[in-house]
Order: sequence, then structure tokens, then C-alpha cells
Amino acid sequence: MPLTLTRRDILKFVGGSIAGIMVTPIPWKLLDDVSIWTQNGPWIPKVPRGALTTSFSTCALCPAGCGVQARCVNGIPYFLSGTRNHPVNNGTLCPSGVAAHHLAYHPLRLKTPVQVTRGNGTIEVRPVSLDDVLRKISVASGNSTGAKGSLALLDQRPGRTVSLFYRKQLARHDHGIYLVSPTDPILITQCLDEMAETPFGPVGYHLENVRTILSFAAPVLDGWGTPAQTSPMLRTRHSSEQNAVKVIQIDSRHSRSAQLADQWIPLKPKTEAALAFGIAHVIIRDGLYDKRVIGRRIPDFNIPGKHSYSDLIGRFTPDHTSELTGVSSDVIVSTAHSLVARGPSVAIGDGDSGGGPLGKEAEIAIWGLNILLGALESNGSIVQRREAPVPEGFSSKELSPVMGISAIPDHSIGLLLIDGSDPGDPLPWSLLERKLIPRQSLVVACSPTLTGLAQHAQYVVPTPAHLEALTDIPTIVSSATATFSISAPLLKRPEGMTDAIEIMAKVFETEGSMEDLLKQRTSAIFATRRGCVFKAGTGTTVPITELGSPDEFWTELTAGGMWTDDPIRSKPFFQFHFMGRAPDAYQRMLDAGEAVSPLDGPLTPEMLTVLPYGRRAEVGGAQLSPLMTKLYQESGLHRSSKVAVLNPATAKKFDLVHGEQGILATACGTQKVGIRVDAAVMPGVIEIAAGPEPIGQAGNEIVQEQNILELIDPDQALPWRAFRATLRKA
Amino acid sequence: MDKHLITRGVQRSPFWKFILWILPWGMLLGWGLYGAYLCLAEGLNQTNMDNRFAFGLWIYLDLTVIAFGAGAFFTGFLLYILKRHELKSVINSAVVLGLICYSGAIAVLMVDVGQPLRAWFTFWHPNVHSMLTEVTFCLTCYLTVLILEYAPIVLKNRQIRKIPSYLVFEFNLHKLMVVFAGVGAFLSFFHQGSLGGLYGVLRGRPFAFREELGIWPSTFFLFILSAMAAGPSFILLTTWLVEKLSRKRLVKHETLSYLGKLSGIMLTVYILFKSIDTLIWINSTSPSSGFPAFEYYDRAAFGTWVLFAEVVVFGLLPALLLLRKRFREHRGWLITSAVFVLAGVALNRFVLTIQTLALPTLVFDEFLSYLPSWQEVATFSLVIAYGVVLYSVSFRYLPLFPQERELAQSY
Amino acid sequence: MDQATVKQSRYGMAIDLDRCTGCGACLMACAVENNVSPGRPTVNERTGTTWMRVIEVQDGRAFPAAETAFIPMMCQQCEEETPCVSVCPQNAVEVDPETGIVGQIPQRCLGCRYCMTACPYHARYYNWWDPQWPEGMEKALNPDVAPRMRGVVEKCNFCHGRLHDARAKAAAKGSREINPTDYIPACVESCPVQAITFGDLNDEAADVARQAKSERAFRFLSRLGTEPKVYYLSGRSWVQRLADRELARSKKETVHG
Amino acid sequence: MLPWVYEFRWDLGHIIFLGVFYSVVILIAFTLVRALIRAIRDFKNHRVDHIMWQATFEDLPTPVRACRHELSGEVANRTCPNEFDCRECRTHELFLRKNPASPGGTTPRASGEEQLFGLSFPLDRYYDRGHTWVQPDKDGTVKVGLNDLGARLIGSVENVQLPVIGSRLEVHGTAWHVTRGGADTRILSPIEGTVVEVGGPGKGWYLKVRPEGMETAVRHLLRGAEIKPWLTRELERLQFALSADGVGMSLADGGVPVEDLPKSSPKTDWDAVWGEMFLEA
Repeated sequence: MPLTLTRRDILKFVGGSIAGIMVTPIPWKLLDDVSIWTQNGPWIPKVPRGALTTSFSTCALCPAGCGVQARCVNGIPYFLSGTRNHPVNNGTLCPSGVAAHHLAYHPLRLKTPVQVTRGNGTIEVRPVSLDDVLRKISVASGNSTGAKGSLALLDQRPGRTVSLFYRKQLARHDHGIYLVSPTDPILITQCLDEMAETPFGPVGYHLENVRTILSFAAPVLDGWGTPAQTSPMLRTRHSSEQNAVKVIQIDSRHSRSAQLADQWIPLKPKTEAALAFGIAHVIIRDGLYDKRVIGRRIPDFNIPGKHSYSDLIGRFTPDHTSELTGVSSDVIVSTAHSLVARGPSVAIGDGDSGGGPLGKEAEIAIWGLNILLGALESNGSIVQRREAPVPEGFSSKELSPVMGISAIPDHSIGLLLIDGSDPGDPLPWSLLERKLIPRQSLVVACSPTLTGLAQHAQYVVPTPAHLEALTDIPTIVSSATATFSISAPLLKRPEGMTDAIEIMAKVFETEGSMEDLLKQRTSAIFATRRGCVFKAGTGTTVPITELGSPDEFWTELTAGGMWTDDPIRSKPFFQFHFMGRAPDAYQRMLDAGEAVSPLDGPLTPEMLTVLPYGRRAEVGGAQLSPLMTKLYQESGLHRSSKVAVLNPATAKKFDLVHGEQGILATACGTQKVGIRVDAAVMPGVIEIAAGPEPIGQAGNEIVQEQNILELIDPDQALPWRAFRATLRKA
Repeated sequence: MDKHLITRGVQRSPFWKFILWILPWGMLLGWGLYGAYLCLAEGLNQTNMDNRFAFGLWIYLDLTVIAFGAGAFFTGFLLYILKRHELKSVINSAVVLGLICYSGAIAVLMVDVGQPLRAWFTFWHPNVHSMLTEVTFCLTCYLTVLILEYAPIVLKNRQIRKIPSYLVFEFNLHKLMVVFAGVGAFLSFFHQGSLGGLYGVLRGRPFAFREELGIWPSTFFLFILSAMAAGPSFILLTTWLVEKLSRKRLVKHETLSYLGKLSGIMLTVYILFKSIDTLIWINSTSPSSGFPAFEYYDRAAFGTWVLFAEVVVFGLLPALLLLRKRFREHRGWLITSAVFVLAGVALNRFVLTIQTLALPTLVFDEFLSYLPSWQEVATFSLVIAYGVVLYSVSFRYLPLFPQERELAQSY
Repeated sequence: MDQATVKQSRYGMAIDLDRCTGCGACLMACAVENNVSPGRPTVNERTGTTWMRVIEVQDGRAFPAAETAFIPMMCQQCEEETPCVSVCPQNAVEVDPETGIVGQIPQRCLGCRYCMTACPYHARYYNWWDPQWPEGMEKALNPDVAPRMRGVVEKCNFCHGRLHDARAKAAAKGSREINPTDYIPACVESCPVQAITFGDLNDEAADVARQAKSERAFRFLSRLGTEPKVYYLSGRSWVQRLADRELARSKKETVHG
Repeated sequence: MLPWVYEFRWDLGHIIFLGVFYSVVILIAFTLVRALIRAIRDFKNHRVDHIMWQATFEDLPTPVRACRHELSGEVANRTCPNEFDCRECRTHELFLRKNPASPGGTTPRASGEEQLFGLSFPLDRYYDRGHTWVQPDKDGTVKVGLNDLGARLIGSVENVQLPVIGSRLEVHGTAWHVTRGGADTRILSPIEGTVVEVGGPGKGWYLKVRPEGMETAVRHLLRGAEIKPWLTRELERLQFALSADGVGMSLADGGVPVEDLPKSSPKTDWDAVWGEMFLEA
């Protein structure tokens, strides 16, 4: 019989098969997988897909210059780690370094040159053409050659090859000033030159054979030296190892170094000089120094009939020092003794990013202590080192001198150019501002982001961001020998970015290219055939002589390599003036020592003493990955500049409550802060970070960074380690 | 105006009065909806909950209203299964209250979870060892049951009952109510318990953690008991409230006092076991996990007074009052003790939800505080307003209190 | 190879609190590795997302005697009665029997946050906001880890992406045993003072197994009986006493009495 | 959830838990379906009217539901369990057998006027609780009309909807509707049968109905001595119903209701009163 299909049959068939499928796993499994894999909203970014590679470079965020290994996808770094065996960081990175590859995506990144106008609280930017900016500059520089004031260039990263270029150009200029941040090591070693009969030159530290470090508020365990130097100390902190390095931290602030040090000696703010004298007093009183050497080395140690170092020191008996510094006299004595007993010892007195410099006299006092401790003797831990060789035409006499801010008369600068590749050593704008000619000066900054000082400029020219730029890393102060490495770009720079050098070259009507400059430098170094080279790829170090050509050298350096100079054996004989060579030295040192701490200052009960602090590369927004909120906002590990920390007793006295908001006020302004109570903080003081700022962008408008340092009264600004302010409930 | 909708033979206030009463609640409802909308659209960053205080006002609300709503299953169980006919006069009201509490709780839960659209995963990949799974399954089933129990009441509306098909369906549905009562009782037993288990199993929170009896922590059973105590009191209180507001007699006093008695008995049993449980917890469970129990009450905010209030003031006291006929007969005492019972259960839920999270676990943890944001409060009040509106409407148009007509005549 | 013959590993960590300097490199590396998005301007310590969080603690003494320790706190990978696993209503939290790692399946999480209340270490984090990266930064995300969306819970999973890679590497060599040097979580890799040791606790030869047995080793809230696989080391008695409240109390009493 | 869904494990926990869950779901669904089926069946068997009356009856206050034998004083206190339908009532039979003189068993006289409280209640017919009467005719049909009290309650109605000829009436199903102003009610059919002719207020009767088997058809209706005690209660109820809504209208002159109550007191909520008296919920 013929087979006939009615519609009914078909329906039956379809219905049947559907029913059938329902009892098989197929539809359910399908639904299941769908439910699981359709769960990410389309607005959630998809992760990049592509070739995975590894490349090397050097971190330029801070003077340490750590080797960086970058894992890249499509050539874009997505994870950074330290280069294995690298002499500077030996495979480690600091938190800022770990997230450094985000800086190219900083929310305040500039795409074009802009004109900046500061409203109250916020900033408006107007895109302008590069030519406009250059025209403005040429007009202003025209003025600044004349009576209209001088041309100053603020170099935020001194010591680079390009810095030499700047100084050379400025030297040619009639009113050129080469300006650096007051915390810059160069200025601090200048103090030593002031003491030395003949210039001492660059200073280096030989920490390998140190057993005791006496740190005067220097962040020795938190960014002062290189990771390779500090990691061993940190690793053995709580171990019972005999020759483990002992760190004594003298600090008014409960800083990270104070927390990590083996001993923390809190002292009244701004009395470092007095304490240095006090310790020296004990050493001399108890004859714990090498009389033979001191006698020969120190002209002003004991001058009959004249105020001499010993007279000065004589005044700072432990008891008197104790009065001045608040450190108990037996601590002073025991410290002095252990420094000698547990030698070799070294006293470190650099300033720090947040607190700024200690002040010239304090520095000199500390150097004096070092000499007493024999740290500058031939087997000592403070060494004289050579600079990395420089190309022809960059010898020091061809360069304009390095100036600190205090050396510049007020209202004298007509044109201020800022090379704002900011290492996180802040320079309070208020200080800078009073050096400018009011209403007639022009400030132009070269910076990748609209952060830090760039926010105060009238014009900002965008430069390549970190890991987009080609730059060199000068020797870090803590290094015993000269080093040289290059931070080669890992990222392609976007359109419209100009290297600072090109702008400056145009200003000085000359030619200048970063690459050429660095090639000259490397050739110069290579030519000396000195030192050895670290190869990032293999993690090995070879003598430079093993490299065939400058180009090969260049290739190694641009691939995350590093050059290290040979140490110099012979240490020429030096004579030091313990008080410096200035005619009024005695009086100045005395005043510095006898200076009254702000803590004991005019007794107005509502006044507190503000102690700014801050980690290098975290103060100022320029080097903050957006992800750094993890550290200072999403966890309390690092404190942002919006948090004021007080001793519970102090908080109680001023009835301020943990977790509440407060208003911090000085004559120069106010700032809103969150109050935090911490039993470890010195009574009567407010510890507050000079950064980081929460990333300054609310929607489309840019919020002005409000750095605590802006509240400093410029008259009593330097050094700004401590200043008075009121803190009341918001 | 809406007379033809109102049950024959009962007096209801004029329509305009009714509107005046509903209006403010309606506004509250609107505000609540807005708050809930923000939480759904913008995410839970609208709330003041955080990683440390991951549960807040809402979970507290859920636990409390569900405890109060227990009246529905308990009364149903007693009426249809144990044939306690004195409860016939409040069963309808009880069902409406139950429906309000449960639907409200579930609505809030949907706002509370970060991904409401994935809520069905719980059915799809259930982790049968999780108390929350148990709760989810039971709640959804029981809500269905409540709707089925509510349907007949709706169909009894004067106009709707005129439609033969509805009435006939209602008639047959009502005949099968015993089944739903049974299922309801079964489900409620489990989810009330699981809600207690929710915290009892938190090994990481020794303040809440309790030893297991069988496969459930003791709180599982304590919650069932406390819910059974709270349910009748809640019905009692609402009925009394409605009588006051509508100025009518709705049920005989015997009914109320019977509810009171139920509450009293359950509460006594609950308090007994609660005390035993607390002693075991203080002396064994908590210390053995490294947490000296007294430390929980070190905090100014939550001193031992909390425990005292929970067990004695709002537990033992009302229990004793309700057990004595003399007090039950007296309206004032009856109502007061009912209020105390509810306060006690509410406090218990508060302690378990909020205090548990406020207390530190790690030695270096801080004692946390939490204040709900307005969006949370709004969503909370959404449930309250929704409840009042639904109840008012039901009371006006549906025969919630069968005795009302009779009592009206026996005046 | 079939399941049976695969070595069953128990991955764990040992963190030396006497070394940790609270620098935060681990915290950052973790966030970078796992594509955790930057916090919103209003984010705070209680709404932020830090799978690895370093907590600063003091010994309670006042200025100037106060001593500080830093405690890196992340998912402690509990082995027994894992609190978060049993509570999740929809199996979004699971222990991988092969590695003993407590995993979180964000695609299946409905954001009830029950697991967060269950965790005594506060190691679980909820996405209160949708993740947001500055323009262009999504190109620099880790290709091995999918970003999570708003309304789900996430936590440390010992860098599952890296485990995945290590397995792939092993598979390429035709083995199922992964090479220990191929699998190192981001925090371990980035610690400047090598305070964190990671490895298979079942492997007697592994450093982590040895350190876990040292007399300096302790675990937080171990009396809860959840057998966390993250060990902490310290020679300082006051730090060891932070392990649980009973201990902390014993100290107080000796001080007072 | 289901065996082949990811994460399903064949362990005891899953099987017990999901087993219980599914059984609960099935039970609920099953019960629901059962109710539906029953409802449909009832429709098929034309039990709608009966069920509607049953539902109404359950909602009636207890005193109203008093058994006829309570009215006649044969029993102290008995509430009717079968919705005033004595046709299958065993108790009713027992009463009749025990006491042949029971008024419930009597047949109405051929003719005769009867005045009760000034209302005419002729004893030649049967009365239903819904204030209707049934008067058998020779031709085997019956007349159905409103009793005097019913008539006065309704007064001169505006609108009466009578059933079409040939339609079927159930006992205590709806016989016809009356509306007046805001008030409306349905009049309960006292008897079961087919409508053969329709009258109206004017005619003195409303419907002619052909019942099956006269004897059983009227068994449940009140008669003779039963009427007075019932009427007494009804008048009490009326009095209360009227006083309830506060207008304070009372039955006029010495308890004899006036001809047209609604007219005499327009303020009264007649909808409520009707509902009360004509046993509507």
C-alpha cells in the first residue's frame, strides 16, 4: 500500500522528536553551558589575545634604576618583574615599579600641548599647538636675556646625560640657571665639598662592609639605596646573625624605615644637628676616635684662641643634647658607644622625598660624625667615586653650576622651564613661585601627565611616558662605583609626544636628540674600556672588554643591561673643616645645634607640628599607576596625603576621633584630612604623607592636587621637615 | 463608590477615607521602589554594605519577617491537620500576612544578590550542602503554596464569586487546602530551620557557630521554635491592630487568647532550649575554637545586656505571662506580651545577623560598625509599605475575618 | 594518564613575617596579575578589592616602644570544612581535588555574599562596581585571566592563570606533573625579600613543606579546625600570639598579673 | 538539578534533597490539577448553582443556618448541615418517623388566609428560607412567588430579570434577579424544575415551574406551624439589619412592615438588607 503522509503525521513526528530530545542531555547541557559562559557583560573588556614575548629594560621611576623584565602581549607589557641577577635589584621591584607599565594610561595623560588655567579646586586645559608654546617661550626668553629676569631650567632628574646637555646650554646663556630639587644628592655632597680642603667629588657608599648604619631620617630601608643593598639587611632583620647589619633610625616620624630598623630613636623635629653633635661629643669625650688621624685631618678640630669644633661639641653634653632633642642622655651615650663598638659604622643624612633636606648645617654635622667614625678612611664605607665618563665638551667647567632653590633671589626668574620627568622628589610650588617675577614670568613644563609641578605651569608639552621614553639612569648616590644604564622604550609612543630635549634644544636654538646624546655617552664610556657589563638576557656580568664595539655595548644597555665602573683603590688624603669653611661657620653650626624644635616652639595649645613624609615615587601623582589605589585607598598599607596620623593621647587632647574628618590649617591654606590614630606616633605631632594623591580626575574635570607641602609658609620653608599647623574637626 | 466590591454584611469606611489611608503608604512604596531601582541599576555600591559587612539590613529584614510570617504555616497546620477550629476565624488573615512576609522577603533578596538574573543557577547547580540552597528551594515552593492558599480568599470577593467558574474552582481548591497546609508546614519547617542554620554553620564565625545535631546546627531547631512562637503573636498583634484601626470586633477574644497561649507554649520550649544551647556555646563550642566567649560582650555597643534582654526580658517574661490564663484574658497584658515575644525574636535575628558581622575574628581585626544607606532603608520600607497596602486592600475587599459579620450582629 | 596515577598535590604557602617589610609589591603584583581593576574615587579599605592584602599590626605598646609587623593576608586555602565551599548555594566555590586550591567560579556566582560572611580571614572580595580601566589600559591586561563583572565575589586562587600555563607547559612535554619552577604565584615572584615560599605541601623536599614544620610556623585561627594551607613564620612571640584570641588573651593576663 | 547537568553528583545528599524537592513540586502541581479537574466535572454535572449556594450557605451566620426542627422546637439546637436541603437528609427522615405530627411532615391545607404579624402568609403553600413560596397547581406545575415580607422588602422594583421559559432551576439556585437603585439581589429558587411560564410583580406570582416528582421536590420547604417561628426570627434579623447601618429605621406601626419599605426609608442601605434577608453573601 502506498505511504501517505498527512499533516497530522508530520505534527506527530515533530512533536514526538521534540519530546524525545527533551529527555536527552542535549538541551540541558546546552542551557547549562550557555548559563555559564554568557555571564560577562559586553561592557567588560575582553583580555588581549596575541603573541607573548619577554623584553628587558630599566626602570626610570627613581634614581635606583632597577632592571625590569616585561612579559608582553602583542608587544605591550602586562606584567613587570625585576631582572634576575641585576646588580641593582637582583630580580625584585618595588610596588610602584611593579605597576609602572600602567603609567602610559594615566588618566591625566596629556595628548597635545595644553594651556593650563587653574580655577578654584579644578584645572581647565585648552589644547594649543606646539608652535604656539615655542613662540611664547622665545618671547619670554627674549625678555629673560634682558633686565626681565633670568632663564631657569628645573631638572627633576639631575645627573642624566641630558642634564649635562642642559647645563652646557645654560652655561652659554647669560642668565641661565640650572635648578634642582633641594633633596637632590648633588646638593648634599656639596656640603662635603664645603668641608673638604680640596673638592671631594662624588660620594659613594660601600655598604657591603658596614655593620652599623646610623640613619638621620633617611629612608635607608625604604628606597634610599638600591634593593640589592637593602634586601640583605631586611632579610636578616630578626635573625640572630652576628654580622647582620644593624640599622639605627633617628627619625621624628614613625617612618617605614623607623618601623623596620633594629632601633628607632625618635627625636624632636628639626634637632638632628644637635643629636649629631651630642653623639660626637660622647665619642670625643670618651676618646673613641682615632686621635692620630683626626689630629692630622681636621684643621678646625682644636684651634687655640679660636672657636673650634671641640668647643662647639663641648657644649653638647648628653644632658644638654637630651634637653634639645628629647632623646634620653643614656641613649645618646649608648648609641655613640655602639657605633664605635659595632663598627664599621656610617651615618647617613640625606633628606627624604617627603620631609625634604635636613639643612646644610645638619648635613655638615653628620659628615663630621662620619669622619669621627672613620667612615672616610681608606677601609671606610664612604668612598670617593668617579662619574661615568662623559663625551667631549661636557667637562665640568663647560657646565653651568647646580643650584638649589635657596641660592636664587626672589622674583628673579622670567622664564621657568621644567623637565618634569618627576622622580618623586617634591619641590613645594610655593617656594618656586616666589622666585618668579610676578605676573610677567612664563612657566612651561615638559611632562607626560598633568600632575605635580606641571599643574602650576601655564603651558605643558606632553612628553613620552615612562617606558615610552628613551633615557639614561645616572649613578645612584648609595653606589660605591659609577654605573650607567638606559631605560629603553618598551611601548610605542603615541602621536604628538615630544622629548623634553627637543623643546629645550629649540629654546637654546641648537640641535639635540636623546638617542644621539646617549650614543655619544655610551661610546665615551666604551672608549675607556673600564668596568663590566651586566647582560639582562643571560643574567650574567662580563668585562666590557668582551664586547666588540660601542654598538654592541649600546645594544646590551638598551636591552636592560647595565655598566658598572671599577672601584678606585687609592683614596687621596683629605683635610676636612668640621664646621665647613665659611667664615661664620662656628656661629651657624652653633645656632643650628641650639635651634629650638617646633615641638617646643611658642606654646599655643592648639598648635600641632606637622611632619610630612613620603615614599620616593609615590609623592606627586606623576608616577602613580591608577592601580596604586590598592595600596593607599583600598588598603591602609601606604597612607595617602589625605590621612593625618596622630598619637591617641594627642587626638584625645584635641578631641579628634579616629576615622573622622578634620581640617588642617596653616597661614597658607587648609586641607581636608581623615584622622587616624596610631599609638606609635610621637605625641604632639601630625604625620602626613606628601603623597600619593588620589588620582585627580572626577568625571571630565581635573582636580588640583593638594599636596601638604603647599601649606608651608615659604619664609620658614627650608628645611620643611616640620611646621606648625592646627587640626580641628571638619 | 466601591460598595459593590465590599463583602455583604460588613461595614467598611467610605472610599475617600480608605484612599487617605493608602496614600502615604503608596508614597512610601514609590520611594522604596526608587531605592530598589537604584540598587538594581547602579549596583550595590548604593548600599553601605561592604566586604566586611557583606550582609546588612536586608538579610536582617528577611530573617525577621519570615519568622513573623511563620504564623501562616503554623495556624494552617493546626487548623487543617490538627483540626483546631478556633483558628478558622484568623486563618485567612494569617495567610495574607504570610504571603506578605514571604513575597516581601523574596523581593528584597532579589535586590540583595548582585546578579539577580543568575538567581536560577541555584536551581540549576544546587549545592545541596548549603543552607541557602535549602532556603531558596523551600521559599520558592512555599511562596507558591501561599499564593494557592491566598487565591481562594481572593475568589471569595463579592464580585469575583459571582463568576461561577471561579467560585467552583475556589470551592474545589478549598476542599484540598489540607494538602497545601501539610506541604506548607513541611516546607516551612525546613526553611525556618535553614535560616537558622544559615548562621549556625559559619565555622569561621564562632559567635554564630553552633554544634551540629544530626546534620543541622542547633540554631536550625531554635529558629523553628522561635518562629512558631513569633507567628501566633504576630497574627494576634495584627488582628488587634486592625480591630483598633477599623474600630470593629473581628474575632472573639478566645481566639486571641488561644493564639497567645500557643505563642506562650512555643516560647517556653524555645527559651528552654535556647538557654541550654547558650550555655553549651559559652562553655564549650566557642572557647574550643579559640574564642573566649565573654570577649563578644566586651564591646560597648553589645554588652551582656543583649543576651539578658533576649533570653529574659523578651523571652522568659512574656512566656510566663502568656502561660497564665489570667494575663491572657486581660487585653493589655496579652498584647504587651505579644509585642515582647516579637521584640525578642527580632532581637535574636538582629544579634545573629548584625552582631556576628560586627565582631572581629582575627586578633588584629577592628570591631566594625555599619549604618544602612537611604537606599537600603528605602528598600526596607518598600516591604513594609507593600505589606500595609496589600493587607488593607485584602481587608477591605476580601472576607479576612469570617466571624466579623456574626460578631457585628451579636452586638 | 588517568586521574588515579596523577600525583595529588596540596599547594600551600609559608610567609615569613620576620622578613616582610610591608612594601606592598606582592599586593600590586597580585592585582596586576589577576586583572583587578583600579578603585573608584570613592573606594575605601572596606569596599576595595585586594586579593592579597598586607595588614600592619603593632604589639600594642605605646610610643616609642611600639613594634610593628606586617601580615600578608589572602585566601588561606582551608582544607577541612572549608567554610566558603559548603555555604555557596550554587557550587560557585570548589576545591580542586588535584591541587587542594579553593577556586571561585565568577561566572556562576550570583553575589549573595554568603561566602564572605563565612570567611574568618575576610579574604573574599565583592565587586561593588563594574571594573573600569583608564582608556587603553585594557590592552595591558593579563591575557590569562578574565576580568570579573559587577556583583560577583572573587578571591585569591594561587594565580590560577599561572597554574594553567604550567599545566600547558607540562602537557607540551607530555607529562601531567608540572615543574615546580613553572608555577609560582605573582606575590611570591615579586616579594623583594623572598618572604613568601610556595609549593606542594605533600612534597617532602619542597621548602614550603619544611618551613610549615618549623617551630616558628603557625596558622591563623587554626583552632577553627579548617586546616588552612597558608603558614606564617615568626620568631617573635607577640606575633605568634596573634594566631588566635585565646593566645592573645593569655599574653594580656601575664602582662596584667 | 538534573542528572546530566554539570555539577550533579550521584551522592546521597543530592538524591535525598532533590528527591524531596521534586516530590513536593509534583504534589503541589498534582493537587492543583486535581482541583481543576473536579471543577470541570462539576460544570459538566450542572452543580454550579448548587455549589454557589453551598459556598454562600457556609458564610451564613450560624443562627440563620438553624435546622427546621429547631424552629419547630423539636430539637434544642441544630445547625443544618445540608444547606436547607432536606431531600436526602437522614436526620429529617428520622424526625418525621419519630414524630409523625412533626410540622415538617404536614401537607398544606387546600386554602385559607393566615395573618402573621400583619403579614399575609397563606397556609396553602410551601415557603422557602429565601422568602419565596411554592404553590402546587392541579396540572402538576407550581407557582413560585415572593412571600409578603419579601414583597415588602423589595417594594415596587424597577427591574426584574426573569428566566426564559424552558430554562432549568436548581434548588437554591438563582430564580430571578431584582434591582432597585444601588441595591440588587438574586432570589433563591425554592424548587427544582423547568420554567413553563413567567409572571411578575403585578401577577402576584413570578414563575410557573414544572418539577419532577412533586412530593420530593417540596420536601425541604417550610409549611404550616414551621412558618411562624421562622418568620419571627426573620423579623428580628430584619429589625437588626435595619438598625445596623445606623439610619435607625424601624419596622413601622407596631411591628407591621409597611407596604414598600425601600420607599419609606430611602436612606437605608437596602443592598445590605436584601443581602441579609435573601441569604446572599
